[in-house]
Amino acid sequence: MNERQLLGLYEGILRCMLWEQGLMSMQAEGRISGFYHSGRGQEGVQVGAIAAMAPQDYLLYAHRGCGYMIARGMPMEVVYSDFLGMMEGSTRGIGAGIVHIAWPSLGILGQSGTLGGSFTIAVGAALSARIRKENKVVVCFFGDGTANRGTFHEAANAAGVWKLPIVWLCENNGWAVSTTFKESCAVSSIAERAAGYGMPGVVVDGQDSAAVHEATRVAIERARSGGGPTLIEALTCRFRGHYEGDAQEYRDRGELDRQRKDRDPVEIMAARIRSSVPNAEKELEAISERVKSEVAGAAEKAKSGTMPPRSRIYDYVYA
Amino acid sequence: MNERQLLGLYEGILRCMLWEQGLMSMQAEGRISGFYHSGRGQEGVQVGAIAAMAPQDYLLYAHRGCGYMIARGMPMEVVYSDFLGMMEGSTRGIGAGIVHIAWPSLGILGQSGTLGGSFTIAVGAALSARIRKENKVVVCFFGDGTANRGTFHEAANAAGVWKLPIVWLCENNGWAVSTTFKESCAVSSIAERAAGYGMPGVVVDGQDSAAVHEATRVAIERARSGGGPTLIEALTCRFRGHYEGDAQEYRDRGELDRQRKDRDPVEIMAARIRSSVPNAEKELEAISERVKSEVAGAAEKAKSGTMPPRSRIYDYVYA
Amino acid sequence: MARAITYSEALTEALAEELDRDPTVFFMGEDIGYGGVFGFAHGLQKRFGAERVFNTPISETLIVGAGVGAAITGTRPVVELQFADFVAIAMDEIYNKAAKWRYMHGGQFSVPLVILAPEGAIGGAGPEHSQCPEALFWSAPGLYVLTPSSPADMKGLLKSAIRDPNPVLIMPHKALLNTSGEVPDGDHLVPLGQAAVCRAGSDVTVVAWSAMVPKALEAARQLKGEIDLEVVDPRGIRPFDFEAVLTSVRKTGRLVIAHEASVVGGPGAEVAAVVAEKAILHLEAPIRRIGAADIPIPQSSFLERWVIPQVDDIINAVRETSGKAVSAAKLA
Amino acid sequence: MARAITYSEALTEALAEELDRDPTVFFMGEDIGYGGVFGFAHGLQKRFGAERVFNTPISETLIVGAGVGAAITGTRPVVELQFADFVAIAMDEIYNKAAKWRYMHGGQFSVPLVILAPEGAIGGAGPEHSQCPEALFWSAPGLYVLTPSSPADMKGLLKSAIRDPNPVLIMPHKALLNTSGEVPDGDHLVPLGQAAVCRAGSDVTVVAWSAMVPKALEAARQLKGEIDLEVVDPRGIRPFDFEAVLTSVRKTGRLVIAHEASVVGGPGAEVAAVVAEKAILHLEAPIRRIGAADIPIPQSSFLERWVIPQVDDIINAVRETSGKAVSAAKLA
Ligand SMILES: Cc1ncc(C[n+]2csc(CCOP(=O)(O)OP(=O)(O)O)c2C)c(N)n1
Ligand SMILES: Cc1ncc(C[n+]2csc(CCOP(=O)(O)OP(=O)(O)O)c2C)c(N)n1
Ligand SMILES: [Mg+2]
Ligand SMILES: [Mg+2]
Repeated sequence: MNERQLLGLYEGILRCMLWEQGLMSMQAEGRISGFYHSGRGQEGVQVGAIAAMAPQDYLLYAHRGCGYMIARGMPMEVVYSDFLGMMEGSTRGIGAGIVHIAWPSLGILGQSGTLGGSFTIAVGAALSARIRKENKVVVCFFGDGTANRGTFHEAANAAGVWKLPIVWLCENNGWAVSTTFKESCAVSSIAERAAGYGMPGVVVDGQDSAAVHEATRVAIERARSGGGPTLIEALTCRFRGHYEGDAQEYRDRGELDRQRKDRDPVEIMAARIRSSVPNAEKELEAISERVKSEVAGAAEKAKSGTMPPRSRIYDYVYA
Repeated sequence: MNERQLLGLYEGILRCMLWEQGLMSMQAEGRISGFYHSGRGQEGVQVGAIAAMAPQDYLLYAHRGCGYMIARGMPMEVVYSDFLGMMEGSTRGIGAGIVHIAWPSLGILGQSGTLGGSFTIAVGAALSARIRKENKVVVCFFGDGTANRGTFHEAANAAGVWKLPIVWLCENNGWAVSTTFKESCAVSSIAERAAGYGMPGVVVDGQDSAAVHEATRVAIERARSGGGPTLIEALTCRFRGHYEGDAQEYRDRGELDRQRKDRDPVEIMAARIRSSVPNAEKELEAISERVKSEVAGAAEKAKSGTMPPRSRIYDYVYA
Repeated sequence: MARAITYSEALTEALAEELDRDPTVFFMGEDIGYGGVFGFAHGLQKRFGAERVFNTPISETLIVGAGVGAAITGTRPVVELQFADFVAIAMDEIYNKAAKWRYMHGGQFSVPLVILAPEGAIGGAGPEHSQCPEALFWSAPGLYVLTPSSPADMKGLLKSAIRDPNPVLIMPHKALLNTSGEVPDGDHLVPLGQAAVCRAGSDVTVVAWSAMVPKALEAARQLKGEIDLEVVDPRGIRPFDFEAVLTSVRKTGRLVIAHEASVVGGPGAEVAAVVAEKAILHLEAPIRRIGAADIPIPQSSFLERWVIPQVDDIINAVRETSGKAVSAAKLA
Repeated sequence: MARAITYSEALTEALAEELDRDPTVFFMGEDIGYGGVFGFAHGLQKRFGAERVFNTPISETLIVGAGVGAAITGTRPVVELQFADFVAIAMDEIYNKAAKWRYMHGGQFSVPLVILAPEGAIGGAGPEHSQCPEALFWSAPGLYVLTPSSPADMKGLLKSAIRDPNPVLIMPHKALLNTSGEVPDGDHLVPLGQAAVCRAGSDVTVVAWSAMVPKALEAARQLKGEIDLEVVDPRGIRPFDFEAVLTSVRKTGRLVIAHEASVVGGPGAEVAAVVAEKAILHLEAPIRRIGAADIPIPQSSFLERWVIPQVDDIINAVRETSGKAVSAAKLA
């Protein structure tokens, strides 16, 4: 991975982190209704993997923050507007909180609020691309807890037997709300399940965004060239509560502090850049300035949007 | 396996086969409404596995014939009565065709008519035994096609992580109605999936009833002693159509004929007995006579039963 | 011109014509390659290739969920659940994904998905393979639900459904598969949400759908000369053509609703409730609902026939609502 | 004696008392070890041990299906679905297994299973975490369905449900969790299928359940002096206490049905249909049904409040049915 790419990943990660900070300010201001599941700690996975996607590919994201959409290039103010419930959001005011953001022009197909609903939808998107003879790969994100839903089995088996161009990307942060991965999964690694579906299973350090990028690149290439699906398990950390407001008293403080200190994807990427990129400090500084102002601009822009009229609730029930 | 055991398996297999022949006569006589999925060809699996169960264990059977209940020791006339829709059946006239036979005193817990519904019920039965501190093992049969339902994943994972005393017994006959195992499953063996749930996966020749017995015995022992679940895949053959009336035109005649000729569990067991048991011919003859008369007696007895009154439909909706 | 074909043939014709017309239409489900357990796909894989007509594993959440994924990305999938009862297995995919994906994502997608799921009792298929689950989908905004009662409707509704940009659950009745009827030649389409007056009459309105339509028509025949029935077939429940029903009720003043699903919690409740709300002053007698008993469907066909509503039940209800019942035998 | 506790505390108390009373009772679900996302199991794992109060994986078909398996083999499981919307994920297990296992196996098993599934809109939880799915279970013979509206009912119904030999789906309303009320001391049980007259009145019957009960009572307060409301809470839909509703309607002659689920295809349809059938001669005005609009529930709480029925909607409906509406603002 060259310097520009590393800096690009850093910028992406920072963008996700700072965008989220901005969202939390809005939440503190009482502008946001509903729930938010912070992505803090997992930006490296989301940015690294999505950077490996081609423009025409499809994305099914998970609920852990909004790094997915931001990394994919959705206008940041649009994502804010979704949380603000404004007409300028992608859902034109319907979404807010755990939103159903979508952006078809970037292949962002939305999200199932019931976890695991996206697995089978990913299969459908891949089938559809094949039938329409378009060379698209589907990247489907999900949490370790979500991997225990039956839909995973049905979708992974179909993807395997039909050799569909899908990358299954598990963000294993070791937790599903208050339940540990260990107590809910019969094996020590989700990637071990890949063999049961005739696909490669890859474990990667999710805090190393470049490593995630590389693993995803290989999987996407394989998928695109007809080699079928891959299951990538990115080992990562959830820095904050399950949702904003969850004090996560069920977690060991010491371990959490260590994760925050040693496993922050921003710091890890910055350190890597410092050790390999000339002029690192200046570059990092410049990126930070740029992203901060972009994020602030997006927040300002979003806040000046308009709330939907009451009649909005009747729109788009049917086409 | 000693002589008596081999003869016992032979007798069990023959009983299933002849019971089914009797059922088909009743069907030909127009006495049976609804569907029947012949178990012809798979008796060796059913009899071998069930012979390894202890009296207190639980059984969740599959839809492929009635070898399960007969091997477990349900009175044969009761099973006939279920098909005849008579009050003397285990369902007291409600069942018939693809029935919901059950016999709690032998741990026969019934069947889910939606394939794969039994997987999670098996987990519940195992949990229940654990909570009540009873040393029971659950044997759950299912077809290769059924293994693709999401409920399998959810149940297998829970069994694995909770180390439940369950034996998952897949009768892989290579077909799900007209769909081949190969075209619907991403791996070449269901047993390969076991590793993804932290349990041993065992492949066994399902036409060799003694081998099935031995594999099941080991798995049950493991389960009973706290070692958790096992997945056994018994490779077997479906000799007849998916249901009676299915001409199975989708199958290669040559292969089917070869299976019937070379892979009949009755013949295989008889041959084994002939080669290892003294006085084999006489023993086999005696068994055959005995079973024939038992089956005929059961059929006679069943036919003299009574049909339920109309009011029967309102019984047992609630307890 | 028209030809007499079976309901099942009409279904296959509709599929074939739409597969032929639009290369983004495809058909998948269990055993579909071979034609499917009810033969709906007979000959289609051969004609349109295994890329467009193909088998799935026994994975009902996948069948519907993948249908949604394919529908929001530019194809028009038709997917089959082997029995309508299996909607329960894919309920989240139907009720919460297919129906709501468009709305909850702000209108950015349409979901042109057709789910084919044969319903109804046919003698001995039991409590999990015999149900008519329409009632479950009355409360599914975003979804359309159709229940064709004749070969012409089967063909015309299915073709319209495939062309519609919305998800459509279409439930052919298994007991109608071999029934015959005239089907217009050419590109026969039946609009969604438009009731058919199957028989005009003046005394009592019978709203019936699916397999109850022939039974209602038979009741009308048997009552001829005594009570003149108007038989209205809404052709499904979403969208429901209340106007047609109200128009008929305003004329007859008496309403019997007949469906095969159970009366209690059945789809007729909404019809009865709306008619009672909107036409109470026109009603000359209480509305009568005919349907299955509030019990699971026994596996035994010997018992099943006592659960499923029959022609006589309609006749009795009609007589009661007309004040002409002598001593109608009622079930319970 | 009685103490004022919250609905949520009442729920936990019921669980604790039954876990204490009967060693075959156990409680499982996602995050239950820690207390569960709504805290229903708070302190229970510590008190009763991880063998009887424990976490499951995110596997809803397992949660219910294993509940059925445990229930037919001698235990009394209580299982939690984190949101009532998830009934759709486990629909086959609830509708076809829990409800029918006893019947379809000839009465050889009972299924003493309790499924706890918090329902309802609370502002911003969206179309897949806010629904009130009662209507889906009107047609589920074999199942009981309860919707407690007060702490006392929450406790008494849950305790009765755990002791009942039948499967019970009990849906606490999320918006009621922090509401307080008097709960009788001791072994407080509320029988299943018995309605409560929450307020006696003479002019209009309001049948309301779950979170609509406090709203109906508030409407009654606001209308006091003008229209005298009788508020009847059926406490669930299966078994439904039609006698109590009919008795009230025979007295008042006017009926408003208020539930949070959508009107179209909602649980009130069956109530309206039955009352129209059985008490048509007592009705002095058309029955009015109040409920959500026939659309998915928007994620935005700003929009959500326009979908969910409010006190004013009840007031308007009551006025309309009493012929006292001036120009009631109607939603659609
Ligand atoms: C089917 C379903 N079950 C439960 C929930 C509630 N829920 C939301 S997020 C979550 C935990 C998910 O854990 P995981 O998949 O590991 O993702 P993470 O939150 O750790 O990123 C749960 C249980 C849901 N939304 N859908
Ligand atoms: C959930 C569900 N899907 C489909 C069916 C219809 N069906 C009944 S048996 C069967 C084939 C089962 O194949 P397999 O599990 O391999 O068992 P086999 O019939 O080969 O013994 C199918 C598709 C069903 N009953 N339930
Ligand atoms: Mg996680
Ligand atoms: Mg098979």
